Amino acid sequence: MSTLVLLLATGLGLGGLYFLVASGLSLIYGLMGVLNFAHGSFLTLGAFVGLAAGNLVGAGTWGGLLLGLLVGALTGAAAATATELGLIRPLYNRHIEQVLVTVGLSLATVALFEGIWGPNPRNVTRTDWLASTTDVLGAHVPNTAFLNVLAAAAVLAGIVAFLRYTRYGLIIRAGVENRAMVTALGIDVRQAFTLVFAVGGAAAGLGGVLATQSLNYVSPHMGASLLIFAFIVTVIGGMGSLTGAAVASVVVAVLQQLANFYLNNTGDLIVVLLLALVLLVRPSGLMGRPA
Amino acid sequence: ACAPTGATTGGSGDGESAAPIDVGIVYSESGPLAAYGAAYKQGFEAGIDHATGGTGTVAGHELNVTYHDDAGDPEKAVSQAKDLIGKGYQILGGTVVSGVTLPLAEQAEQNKVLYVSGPAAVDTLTGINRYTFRSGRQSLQDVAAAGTFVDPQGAKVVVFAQDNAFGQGNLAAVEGVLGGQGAEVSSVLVPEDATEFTPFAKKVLDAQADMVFVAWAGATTGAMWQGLDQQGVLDETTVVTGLGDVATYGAYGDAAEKVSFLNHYFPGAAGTDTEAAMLDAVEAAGGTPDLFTPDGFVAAQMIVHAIEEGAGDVEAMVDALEGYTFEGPKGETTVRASDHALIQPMYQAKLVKDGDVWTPELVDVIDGASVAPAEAAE
Amino acid sequence: MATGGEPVLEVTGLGLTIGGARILAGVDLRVERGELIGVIGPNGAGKTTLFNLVSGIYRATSGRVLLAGRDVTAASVAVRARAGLGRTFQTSSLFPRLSVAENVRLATQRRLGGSLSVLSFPRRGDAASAEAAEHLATVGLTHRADAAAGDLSHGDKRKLEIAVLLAMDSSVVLLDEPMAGVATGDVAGLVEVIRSISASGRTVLMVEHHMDVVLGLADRVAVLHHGELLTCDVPERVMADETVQSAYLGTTAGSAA
Amino acid sequence: MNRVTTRLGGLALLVLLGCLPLLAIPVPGVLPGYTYEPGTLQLLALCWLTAALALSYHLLFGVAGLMSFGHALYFAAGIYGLAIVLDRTDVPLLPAAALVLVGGVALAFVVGAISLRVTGISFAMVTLAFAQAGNVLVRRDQGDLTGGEEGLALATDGVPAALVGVVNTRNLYWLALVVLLLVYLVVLWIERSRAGHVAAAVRENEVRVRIIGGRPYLTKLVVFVLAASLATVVGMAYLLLQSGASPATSTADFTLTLLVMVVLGGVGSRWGAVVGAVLYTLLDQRLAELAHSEAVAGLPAVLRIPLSEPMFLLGTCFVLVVIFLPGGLAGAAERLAARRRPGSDPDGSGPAPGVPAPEGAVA
Amino acid sequence: MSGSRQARPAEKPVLEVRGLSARIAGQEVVHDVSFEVPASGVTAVLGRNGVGKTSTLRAILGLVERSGEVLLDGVRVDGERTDRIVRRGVGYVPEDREVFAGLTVAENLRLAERRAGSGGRAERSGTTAHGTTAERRELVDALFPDLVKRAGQRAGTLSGGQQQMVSLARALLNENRILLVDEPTKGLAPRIVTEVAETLATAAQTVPVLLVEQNLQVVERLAERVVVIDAGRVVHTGPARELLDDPELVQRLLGVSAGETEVAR
Ligand SMILES: Nc1ncnc2c1ncn2[C@@H]1O[C@H](COP(=O)(O)OP(=O)(O)OP(=O)(O)O)[C@@H](O)[C@H]1O
Ligand SMILES: Nc1ncnc2c1ncn2[C@@H]1O[C@H](COP(=O)(O)OP(=O)(O)OP(=O)(O)O)[C@@H](O)[C@H]1O
Ligand SMILES: CC(C)C[C@H](N)C(=O)O
Ligand SMILES: [Mg+2]
Ligand SMILES: [Mg+2]
Repeated sequence: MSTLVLLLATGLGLGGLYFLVASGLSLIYGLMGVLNFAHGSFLTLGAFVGLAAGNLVGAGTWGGLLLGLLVGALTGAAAATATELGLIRPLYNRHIEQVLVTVGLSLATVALFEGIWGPNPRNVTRTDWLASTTDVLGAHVPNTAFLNVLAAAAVLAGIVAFLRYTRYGLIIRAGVENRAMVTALGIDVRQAFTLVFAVGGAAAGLGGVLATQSLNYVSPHMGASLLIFAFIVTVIGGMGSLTGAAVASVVVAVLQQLANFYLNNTGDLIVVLLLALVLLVRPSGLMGRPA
Repeated sequence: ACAPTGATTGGSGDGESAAPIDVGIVYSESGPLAAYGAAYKQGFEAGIDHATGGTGTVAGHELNVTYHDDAGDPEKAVSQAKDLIGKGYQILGGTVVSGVTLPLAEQAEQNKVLYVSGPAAVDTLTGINRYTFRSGRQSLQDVAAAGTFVDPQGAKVVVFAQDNAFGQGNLAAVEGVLGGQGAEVSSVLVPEDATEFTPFAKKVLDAQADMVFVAWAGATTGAMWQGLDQQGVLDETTVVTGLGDVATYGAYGDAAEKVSFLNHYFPGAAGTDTEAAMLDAVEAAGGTPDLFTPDGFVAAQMIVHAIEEGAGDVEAMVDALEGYTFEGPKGETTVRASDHALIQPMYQAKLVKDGDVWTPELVDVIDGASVAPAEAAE
Repeated sequence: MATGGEPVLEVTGLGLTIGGARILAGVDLRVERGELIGVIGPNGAGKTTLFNLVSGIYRATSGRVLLAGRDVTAASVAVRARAGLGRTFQTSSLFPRLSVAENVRLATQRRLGGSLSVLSFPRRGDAASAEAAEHLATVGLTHRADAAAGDLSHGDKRKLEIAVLLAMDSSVVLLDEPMAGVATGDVAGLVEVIRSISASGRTVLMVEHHMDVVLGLADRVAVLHHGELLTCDVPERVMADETVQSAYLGTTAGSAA
Repeated sequence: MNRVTTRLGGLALLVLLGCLPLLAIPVPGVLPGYTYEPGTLQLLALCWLTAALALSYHLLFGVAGLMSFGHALYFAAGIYGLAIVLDRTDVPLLPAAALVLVGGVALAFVVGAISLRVTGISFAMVTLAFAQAGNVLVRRDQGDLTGGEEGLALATDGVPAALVGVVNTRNLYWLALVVLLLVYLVVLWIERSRAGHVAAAVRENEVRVRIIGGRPYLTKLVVFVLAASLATVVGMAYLLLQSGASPATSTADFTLTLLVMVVLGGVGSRWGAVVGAVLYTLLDQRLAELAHSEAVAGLPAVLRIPLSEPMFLLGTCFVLVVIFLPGGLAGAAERLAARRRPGSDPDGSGPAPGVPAPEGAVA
Repeated sequence: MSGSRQARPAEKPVLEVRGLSARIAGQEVVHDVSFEVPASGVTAVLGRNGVGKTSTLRAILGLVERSGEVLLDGVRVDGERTDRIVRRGVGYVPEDREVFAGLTVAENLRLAERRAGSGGRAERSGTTAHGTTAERRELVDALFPDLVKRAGQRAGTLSGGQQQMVSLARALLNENRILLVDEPTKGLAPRIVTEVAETLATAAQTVPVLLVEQNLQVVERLAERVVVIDAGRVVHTGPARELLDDPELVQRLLGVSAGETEVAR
């Protein structure tokens, strides 16, 4: 019983982590059609810079963590904005090339990070509370699981509100379909797209710092290794559907935990199977618009 | 121009009586294991210095050592090996990654050149072919060293490892070594890519083992130890693992004090004269001694010995190395003639907190013979 | 005029409901070989939907479609196409990066066989290409044969659609607003093309808002309104119908169209 | 006339490449040594095989517009398939290869039949997922078949002696060249065939293909299976060249590199794929040398760190090509050729005289 | 309304196009086009298919690569970005409708409403001859009741004609200095054609309209002036009547033979 509780709770926490990584990816992908392979790099950069800032206040303190989250988000946003302005915008309307540019960027940046911070993971000092567990029905649930779920919920609510209650949301959705026409309505659509990238990057940076708390390390490869699940979650959830991504994150993570534990470490295979299945039955994903 | 049929090594007309000898080191200068590569290289340079008495010449032959980066990629390593062999190199060394070392051993056999592998711990390398040697320890030695922490007879041993070749290899080794000594071995294997393994830590706890042997590598190490600690495994039982390089000391966090470490090497562990020489040389050259520094040093010692005995003749060099016993940095070291296993002492260690950093302390030296692997059939 | 009495296309009780919205309901239509039916109706009446159901782009939620007596209600688009059904789209749908000639060629080639074969090669000057050139000449696009289809102006794309249709040599042809966007000066020419398609014994259904064109060409006119077929009759009687007058033509009927 | 010269040129190039192992040509900075040396031949052979693989990807992506993220799966199937058959059975090389090819076709057929039910980015993701599953299986070393991350060595017993050992590198070189030629011809053949034309049409407008009675699904499946089979063949040659299998060849990253090569050369261009692949392989193998060169080591950290990371240079190169050379190298070559031939303006509708110079033109 | 057909005394033109050329995909498709649009009434751009009518409109808006001068209210705008030009008060009804298929009808319209402050000069001065935003909204609702009914439907699922309505409504919702309208009656049922023509006639009393149109009855009903384009060049400009009353000229410029405006009955 307590094992099952532990599996579910940690699965939920893992789902939160997946969503934190996927949210920005899904936002950019869903709205701009750019499958951003460099998302992992935004995340890694946010994590490194955020942690460094946090350490100035004090490693393992709440103040340090908060500052780290803020700086991480800002770093991610700045990196994403620069990417959009410098690399994506010049390739206006060439979607495949936009994807390719992000592929190139991710290759280059991971190598650069390795050059700067070395290839090896570095350990992270967490606050005492985050390093300990809470008893839930007899299971020692790591407190990072709670943090992830909370943060994921906050990010989800924040982004959805941004899209639903701001005029930018509308502009962006229209601009994805027909950029020239939005311009012809007198709207400077470029700013809106830059903003999307910035928000996506901020989510990545935030996710990066939070991920270091549960992974317990920061490394040049952490972004890339989380990215594949973010991709899967984005597609299963349905392109551009953040709630879909959220649901998919939880489903994927819990399923993965259960399969790993009870089905002889087949978590990854089961997730792949799930992806194939979902796409075959519902090509647009769980919550995507039917094509 | 038509190509000469035989391979030539360019520019050897400096009138010396003996031609220079080429030694090609293919190793991870970059890539994920660049840190291991660096330690290896520093050790190797110190070893050449030591073994040639600072002359860089062996029996009148000048040593021409070239270093090649494989970035941890077998494809690049094979290309480089072929290039070197094609250029007439008869001696290759290096590699820290098991996935690279095996194809290179294959090349050594196909082309009949001497190959002294680096730190890669994979057991299958032992006895793989006549031309391949190793300069480090192998997993079976780690496991045997772990066995010295408990009395294996009747003990319940759980292997906690990643579900990959490394983890499975360790499990097999434990089953072979400690199982052979009467231990009841079971395992908890975790998917390689998993980032969340708290439930597995609980599974380990529930197994109520006398000893838990942890074989883990990679970025998730820190989280794994936290998980074990959080679920209370470290407080309940003896947990043994291999102590890695300096960079990993921090990964254990506060769990460090609760773990018993077996160890291949840490600076200062051996206390021998050769070690002191090695440490001095490495530090003088601006390097930092680490886990795999002796592997490089020993490789140099072996290669120099091989050249001394059989320069220019691969078969003679192989013969010279088989059964060779010498004073390595870790103490007396022997190349077992039958399968080229490298018999050497191992250590028991613990980590102690020294201000903000963790430093290893020697608990015990384990005699090389007592942890020698079973002979592999060639 | 229809004479044969043998129905080439027969639609019974055809309907489509999407998410509770009734788009088309209970449409019955019998079209005989060689007939030219004009389909009219207000915007959103369901004309394009009817074409989509007949050609298989949508699956009907009720009713049946018979093509030359064969039930194709559940058949795929391609099967229907091979069974002799061709159509154009209201919004041009071509291969934008292939040349104008290649667009037509693909259709002739499919008909002449071997489209999935890796053993046969298209060649300039072979039967398929020659035929394609002929169709381009018919619609007056010869001078643009090598341009990419996506580079054509709007009106020229409409003409290319017709050329592709000719190439398919279908026995039943659905035209969705063939005249929309065609320059006034070219309308007469296209009318002749459509007339000749019809005269060659093919059956034509044509959605069109240019009443002059409809009245000049159609043997019968079908009127759709709110997803239902109001009537299908000779043009004179349809034009006299009051509902048609008020809902479709408007009070100033004829003058503005 | 033009066609004849291109063909003659191609033939001459082929002969030259075929003779390389007999010549001693140094290409400093590009090749590690003289062209007859095993190291150089190994590198060149690797280039040819990569080019062949890129060509098979070109068939998928450039011709049929299918952006797969899982093409590596069939390459790895060739490598591991042959390695396992040779390792576990006594079947000699050629029958073993035939067996593996059949297996590759079957695998491609099944995966293709499933993944082609979706299109666009979903297709990319499903293929990625399948390839990822393959990678997981390879790395897990199920049933001790694949050797996990340590890979699998080539069991040389079943392999003719002429293909084993460094002394025989030139034979492997020729083998690689033949494979490249073969793949090139097959791709050319398919592209020129009717099926190839229909595939191109499917890429442009699928609904339209259906309306004229074509079968997009079948067309795509045919191309998918053909491209995958070619990859399998290349994989088998690769096993012989490398005399070992490593799990890196089954990763999604590997497919991405293929994508990078094809784009580098120019999407839709056969020559582009070949040139892109060769260039990529050379850069990938040789940039490390530059990175460790003394010239770099002497630089200040801001320059030294990026310059000593080969992947950084490669990634940056790639980004620059995508942004500044639309159409890749092939596109650039075409533009250059067009500029050389002035007055080739097709219908003479160039700028009319008297038109003021474009000023402040915005798009 | 009947007076709208007469040419007015020369006022300052709202739009002046001088020596405009447009390039698409590296090819020049409009060459050195010049004309003016006066302060009110409809100016029709006529020509056969593919001659460059649409491209001219798009070049004015900066949606294609262009050179030459475009002056709006005497101010050169040819160096500006499209959205800037539009915010100066240019309404545009594109040829292919270009509704946002994934957005609802209501969202399509909401997006089109330029907010005060971001709008043209007139907008900033509050209520104008065109009434308030709310009044314009009412007018549009009255014109296209179908759109009110379908406010929540995704625009992509609308019928072709309904999409055309959305496209027109987007332009009419704003206060504009000029309307560029590309084949607005294409694909509309005859009744709606009449209504749209009336709407444009009303709008044209205060806002000049540059209209591309194939339907000569609509041209006859609305246009005061015509600009005829052939092969990317202006081949005729002048009062509409002058052209339409001269069958020979119509035949020569537009390829329509006498009596054929009534099309092959
Ligand atoms: N998913 C949907 N939900 C609600 N209504 C829909 C949906 N899809 C289509 N419709 C409606 O179905 C009706 C039929 O559209 P159709 O395209 O067949 O009209 P049409 O007669 O061709 O009109 P037009 O002459 O304007 O082209 C339209 O009113 C359209 O808005
Ligand atoms: N996207 C494009 N790429 C290349 N050429 C184009 C493109 N769009 C239009 N053209 C070319 O530009 C020329 C002018 O086209 P335009 O659309 O302006 O004509 P139009 O007068 O509006 O014709 P229509 O009455 O058919 O709408 C045509 O020759 C056309 O082929
Ligand atoms: C604006 C860009 C960043 C995104 C979009 N894919 C486009 O090119 O239209
Ligand atoms: Mg319609
Ligand atoms: Mg036009």
